[in-house]
Amino acid sequence: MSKPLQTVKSDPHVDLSACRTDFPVLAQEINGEPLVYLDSAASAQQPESVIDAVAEYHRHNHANVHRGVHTLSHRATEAYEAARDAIAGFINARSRREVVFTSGTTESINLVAQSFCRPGLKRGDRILLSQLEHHSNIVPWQLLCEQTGAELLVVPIDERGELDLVTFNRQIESGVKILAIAHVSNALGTVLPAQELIRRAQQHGVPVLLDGAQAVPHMPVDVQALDCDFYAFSGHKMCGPTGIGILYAREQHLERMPPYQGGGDMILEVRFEGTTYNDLPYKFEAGTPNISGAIGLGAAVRYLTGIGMERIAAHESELLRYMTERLSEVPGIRLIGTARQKASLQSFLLDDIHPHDLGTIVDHQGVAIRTGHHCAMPVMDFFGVPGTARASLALYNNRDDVDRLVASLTKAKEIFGR
Amino acid sequence: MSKPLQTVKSDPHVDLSACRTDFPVLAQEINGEPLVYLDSAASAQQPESVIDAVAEYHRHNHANVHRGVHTLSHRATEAYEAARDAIAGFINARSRREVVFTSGTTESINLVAQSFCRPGLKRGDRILLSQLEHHSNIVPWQLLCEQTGAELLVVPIDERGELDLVTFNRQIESGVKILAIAHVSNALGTVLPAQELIRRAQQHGVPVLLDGAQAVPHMPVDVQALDCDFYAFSGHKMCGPTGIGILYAREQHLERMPPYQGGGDMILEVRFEGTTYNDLPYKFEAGTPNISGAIGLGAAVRYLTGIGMERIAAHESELLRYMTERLSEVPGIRLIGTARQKASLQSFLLDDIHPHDLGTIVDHQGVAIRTGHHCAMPVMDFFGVPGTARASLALYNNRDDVDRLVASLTKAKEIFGR
Amino acid sequence: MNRAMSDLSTGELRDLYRELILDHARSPRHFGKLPALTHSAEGLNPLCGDKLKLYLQIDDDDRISDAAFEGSGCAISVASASLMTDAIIGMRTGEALDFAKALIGAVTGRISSEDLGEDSQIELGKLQALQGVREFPSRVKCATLAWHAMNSAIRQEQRPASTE
Amino acid sequence: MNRAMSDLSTGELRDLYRELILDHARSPRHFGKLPALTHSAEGLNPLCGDKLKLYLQIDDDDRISDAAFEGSGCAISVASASLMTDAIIGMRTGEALDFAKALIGAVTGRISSEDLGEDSQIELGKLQALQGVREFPSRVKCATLAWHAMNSAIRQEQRPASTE
Ligand SMILES: Cc1ncc(COP(=O)(O)O)c(C=O)c1O
Ligand SMILES: Cc1ncc(COP(=O)(O)O)c(C=O)c1O
Repeated sequence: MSKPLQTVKSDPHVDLSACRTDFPVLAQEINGEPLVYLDSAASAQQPESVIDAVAEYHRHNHANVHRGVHTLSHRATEAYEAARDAIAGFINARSRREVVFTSGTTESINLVAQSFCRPGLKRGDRILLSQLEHHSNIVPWQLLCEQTGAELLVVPIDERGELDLVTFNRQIESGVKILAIAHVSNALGTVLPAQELIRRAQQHGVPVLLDGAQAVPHMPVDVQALDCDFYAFSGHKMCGPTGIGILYAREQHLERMPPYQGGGDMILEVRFEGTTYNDLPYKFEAGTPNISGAIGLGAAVRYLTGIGMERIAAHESELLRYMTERLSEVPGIRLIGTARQKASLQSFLLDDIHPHDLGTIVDHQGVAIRTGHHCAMPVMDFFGVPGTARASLALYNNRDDVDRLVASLTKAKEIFGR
Repeated sequence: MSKPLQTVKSDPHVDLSACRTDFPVLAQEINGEPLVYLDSAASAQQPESVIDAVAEYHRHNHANVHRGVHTLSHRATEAYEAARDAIAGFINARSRREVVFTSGTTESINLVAQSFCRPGLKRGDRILLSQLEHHSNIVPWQLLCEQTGAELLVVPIDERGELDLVTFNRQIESGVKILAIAHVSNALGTVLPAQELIRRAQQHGVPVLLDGAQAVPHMPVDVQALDCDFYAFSGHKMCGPTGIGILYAREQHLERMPPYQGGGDMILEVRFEGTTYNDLPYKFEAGTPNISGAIGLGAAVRYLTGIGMERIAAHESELLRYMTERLSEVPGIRLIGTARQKASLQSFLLDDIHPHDLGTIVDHQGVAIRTGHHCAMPVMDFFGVPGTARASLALYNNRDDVDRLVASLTKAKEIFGR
Repeated sequence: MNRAMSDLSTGELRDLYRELILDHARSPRHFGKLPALTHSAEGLNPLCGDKLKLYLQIDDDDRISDAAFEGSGCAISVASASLMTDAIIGMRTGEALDFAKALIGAVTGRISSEDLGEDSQIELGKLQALQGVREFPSRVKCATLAWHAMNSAIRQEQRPASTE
Repeated sequence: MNRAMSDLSTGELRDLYRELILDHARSPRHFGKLPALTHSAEGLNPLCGDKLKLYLQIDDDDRISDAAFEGSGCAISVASASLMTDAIIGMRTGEALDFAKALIGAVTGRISSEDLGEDSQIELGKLQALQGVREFPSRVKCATLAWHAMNSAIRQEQRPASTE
């Protein structure tokens, strides 16, 4: 699906410039300037191959899955299940039975909170999160606490945006029932030491959910190597469709968990006196699934695999280094999130210009960045800021994009008379 | 979006023949025969305008919604919210605040079970369903019963597939907490007397959820005229995308209900000490929504409105009459579901040919029907059959499709040597 | 009816619904309970609602001395169960499991029956009749349901075998 | 930097960030608490995290005798709150509500300021400076936040006013 890559720069392994034209949305002007899209952490763009896979599915093969003998239904089922296989391979799941389609990271986390945790939770039980979580990895646990009387324990972060491991090591020993933590922070870009956290948690018998929404698009992820219990991510952050996401979970957990939602497809047999649930992963996929979303996500995985996640990671880390360097040179800038291990994005503030104003001014020059709390208010609280501006990268970005960003910041300073 | 309609047959109001070419999937051969798609009750096909709306969105306007100041984010948000407005208008909701995007009928029903019912439910409380429900309107209530000790009460049906109103009238007086019932049965085609059921329920202060998955695609639905408390339906059954559906709910209920899932977008403010939920309908839309799904559903609604639901209903009811007539003439056929008020589909059995074999044989002649239990096992139990064959109609079907179905049944009899 | 049906591809259908299959579907052998059963399993095909209970009587010698089944299903799944029970009575469990593997391989197209003959010495015999299913991928699960159930029964698994 | 920025459309930006707006954003008037408040409301803009508390002192005569606000927000929302408090002190609540309606209409583009002058006798005065927002639809919510809060405060609503 990915075009053959030309080698124009020195390191052939990180030159992804040929990919850019795969993304039709990038070929447009915004406010008279060519679009610079630096908001992939909120949602990434789709290559033509993904857009086409979805459209072609509807032009030729659509029908409901799993329950039909006719040709279209068979084709739809095959395509849907092939997408699952592609995704299982992409994250190196032991088996396709461990790969549950959800509507996104948010639903994946809610599913774990409600089906895995809720039944066994008692008043006073503890759930361990960190200060840098996205709201989607906070609010489901708050709802669970309200429902059960359990309590949240929060691993602090430091000024760089790194986890306070000393405190973590104490907290993980205090009898927590689950550790639910980001793999990569969406507000700060911090890459958490997942391997180490998981090892620690295992020593104390604590199951671990990783929120991988910001990791999967930017680096190779291997759930077996990580050895986590649950791993959640979203299609739309990895060049796939909205409305589709994945919960990876160890088979032994899924076997024991009650279903999350009830409906068609997740049962083998329904009687009013009682119901037999379907096999994995179907027990957790109630109702008609997001068939075209799954197929689109399968196409996205094939696209990313075609380029290679190693190369994407190398490209982005080189570009992030460049971006951080260029931003640092802007007078009056304050970088938020300066962890030693970082991926794909940089938050910042400029003078006392409110991020929201900054967003408008750079957008006016065709540069799309996100501004605000990034659904991570506790991070904003920690840094004592109402929000930040955040420039986030994907495989299709290049140095020119970074230069355009920096130039647009200069304009902001001008408008605000600094 | 719909092409100008030619008037070739006698009644100009029910001739939808020009629409057929709007659906690219229909222009193909299956096993060497032009496709006859009679499985729209499982999932309907999309007109080009819907396929395009989704692709164009991704080619030009995609970004995450609600949280961005840049141009693409603004465009995406406008398109997403315009879809909500279109849908609110389509079902005549009082306000857009009452229109919640979900992943489908199944999630809509689970949401009501968990957020509206679960908090107040006690052991022994009763939930009233009917014998003809789809599993998606049974299993969520069974899960709820397991969780709370509540009990299911089931309104029986008769040999025609009509509701036993005498029993219903007794049951609704017995202190039930909610009536959750289909508007149209997906296995039998029965149109339930919704207005009357709701009036009765209201007399006894019982809130009503209508499962409208099979109603919305086939007739004008007006939630204010129905005066129901909740109305659930799916995009993919009404020429829209998979992975998107609607829960309509009275504002006063939504105001009081706790959120169903936690995540981004459904909150105003997150602190570890507590969280303020967002306004309606956002309180119930956690996480990045299915943006392209919503936009596709908006396009579907515009397509259907362009033709007119009255005309679609008239066309389909005329075609259903023809189909029932033609099927009745086939020797050895047994029609299942012969209610006086019916919509859009007919279940049947032929001789002692198992429906599954029938499905294969007619598929081999290009005719797509669904066979099996149609996620309505209690209906199959009632009729004492393992499953049925079901031919279901949509606006794009015509008499030729019916004729092809009937011819393919003759072939089945031949193969099975009858 | 305003267009004639082509008979072009009836051949494939006839190949699926051979006389032997239709005969076993209409008059399944070993249909019913087994008074002295030692092993049993349920097979469910959520796709079409096929449902069968398989009963085995396995003697101390690890030999299947009797087999029977009950339930309802399409022609393919009933014929397959009927042919299977016919075939496995008298086999040792190990043999029956190998046989199941070969059959499943043959109908899914992963093993051709010729390969089979040479490699594994397993002769499908009458069961070759089930191979028509290969051209009907959505029906493979029907043909294999009984065989999955046999697997579960011999291995004494608790859950219903499902073809998903 | 390998391409020059065009200055084509800086005009619109200058129109949004007029001197008056920047001045009020930098030095907001009536910023702080109100010791003798009678009414208050919170305004939240989930889009960007703008957050303000509005305090009103309404006398028996239904007249807004004092107003103040606290909170944090972008230049547009702070300037809007500052200009608003300046403007409404001395108004009767009914007048203030009408004024809010007019302002919201003007910045959303639903009412032009000329129409307004003739129809309703409401003079936006300095607040015309906020009209630059019209060309920036994603910023309309910032400009109207304080006004929604005023609405809630006068109507004594419990929930934070939100612009969603
Ligand atoms: C009557 C009825 N209710 C509920 C559903 C479930 O809808 P979905 O699978 O789209 O959630 C369906 C369709 O499968 C249906 O026909
Ligand atoms: C770290 C992180 N977790 C969770 C989410 C939620 O993902 P979604 O909105 O796709 O459910 C996001 C993105 O918004 C994220 O960045």
